[in-house]
Amino acid sequence: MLGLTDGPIDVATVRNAVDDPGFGAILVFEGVARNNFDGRRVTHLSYEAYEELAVPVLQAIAKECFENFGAKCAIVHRTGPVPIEDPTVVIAVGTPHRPACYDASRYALEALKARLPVWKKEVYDDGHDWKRNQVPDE
Amino acid sequence: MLGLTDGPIDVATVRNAVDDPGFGAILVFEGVARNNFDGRRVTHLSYEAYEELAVPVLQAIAKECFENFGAKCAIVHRTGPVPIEDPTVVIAVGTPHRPACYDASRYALEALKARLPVWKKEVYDDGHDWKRNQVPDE
Amino acid sequence: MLTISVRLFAQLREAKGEETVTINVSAGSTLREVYEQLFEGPLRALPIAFARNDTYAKPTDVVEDGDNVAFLPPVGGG
Amino acid sequence: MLTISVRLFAQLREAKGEETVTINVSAGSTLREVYEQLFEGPLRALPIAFARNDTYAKPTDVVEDGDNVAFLPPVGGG
Repeated sequence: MLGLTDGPIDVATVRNAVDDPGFGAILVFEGVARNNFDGRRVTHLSYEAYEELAVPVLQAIAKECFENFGAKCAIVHRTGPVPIEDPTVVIAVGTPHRPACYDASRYALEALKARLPVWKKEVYDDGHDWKRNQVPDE
Repeated sequence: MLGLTDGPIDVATVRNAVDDPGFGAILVFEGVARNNFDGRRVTHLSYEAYEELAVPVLQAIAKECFENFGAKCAIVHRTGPVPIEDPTVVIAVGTPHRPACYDASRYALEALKARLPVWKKEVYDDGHDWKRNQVPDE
Repeated sequence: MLTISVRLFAQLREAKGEETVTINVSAGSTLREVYEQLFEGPLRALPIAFARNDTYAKPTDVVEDGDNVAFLPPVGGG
Repeated sequence: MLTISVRLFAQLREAKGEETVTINVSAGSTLREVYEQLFEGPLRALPIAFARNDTYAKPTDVVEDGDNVAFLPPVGGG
């Protein structure tokens, strides 16, 4: 399960996509719409995506997670308006042992933040900003 | 939510216990009963706990997660028999930003493995073992 | 002259008020040159990534008539 | 002599076939001494943690009449 959705993400469905009787560890990361940024009240977020490129990028990240960490990986990113406290992205990772699970989850998250062609609009009472991810190697 | 349960863990309930409109990251770790160990088929696991001491240990770990990482933390560990693919423990962590979320989740997991008075019986077709956790500083 | 379709996202889309614009460019134009034909000022200074016909492309790639081009401002997923 | 109650877990419980045993020990016995009174061989060599009246205690703590003592083998949670 690797894709975008313009409605609420069903976290359990993403998690269940990585079920495997040989896995001892499952890690589900949710990016969540936060109600503030730098002391400014955020009313909601809104995402837009280049879907034709985003899906291959998610597939590439999942493949890297398998090759580097032996992990099964499912990722769903939401598009359109996202209310505060709703998940914006869900990354589920399963592995036989826990250290690889944390490594793979973090890898997928950082890769997604650096590479996924998705744009985030943070909406305030009096305007909005397009938020650019800080990429570690910049 | 910090405690033990002798039935299936409801993962969503543990996750929702750390909801907060100021959180941008939620991480849910599930330890899962795996169907094999060192090539040996595992039929199921069974845990027993010293509940009177386990609950204070979980409370201490949650307090440390808050003090060290600003994280809200919910932990439920299962006791009794656990079928393969069922969660044995669920650790939910919420933080404003993602790096602290991973750090707090991993901290809680390693602290639990080192300190929680819970014992794991791995049951095979032809016997069982009481499994001792490997603690990093041993 | 070539006619190409340009897909825009986020602040680029807002600046033009359209998700897709159709423009005429000189034969031999690179993606970067097309971008600079459309945007100036602070938007021109953004580190843009490029796609051509739904595949990532280099700024120096030359466009062809009928191409579907996309300009990707810095991403913000997660 | 003192009478104390001892709670056992995992392989210690299995070895005795009981979750709780009641035993008599000499006045002045430490938790570690009580443990060695009950277990020998490979079980005696385990790195055991001790509790007294549902609180962690040191191996050198002295038991009192009526104490509820617990022996905790290496843990395996997670």
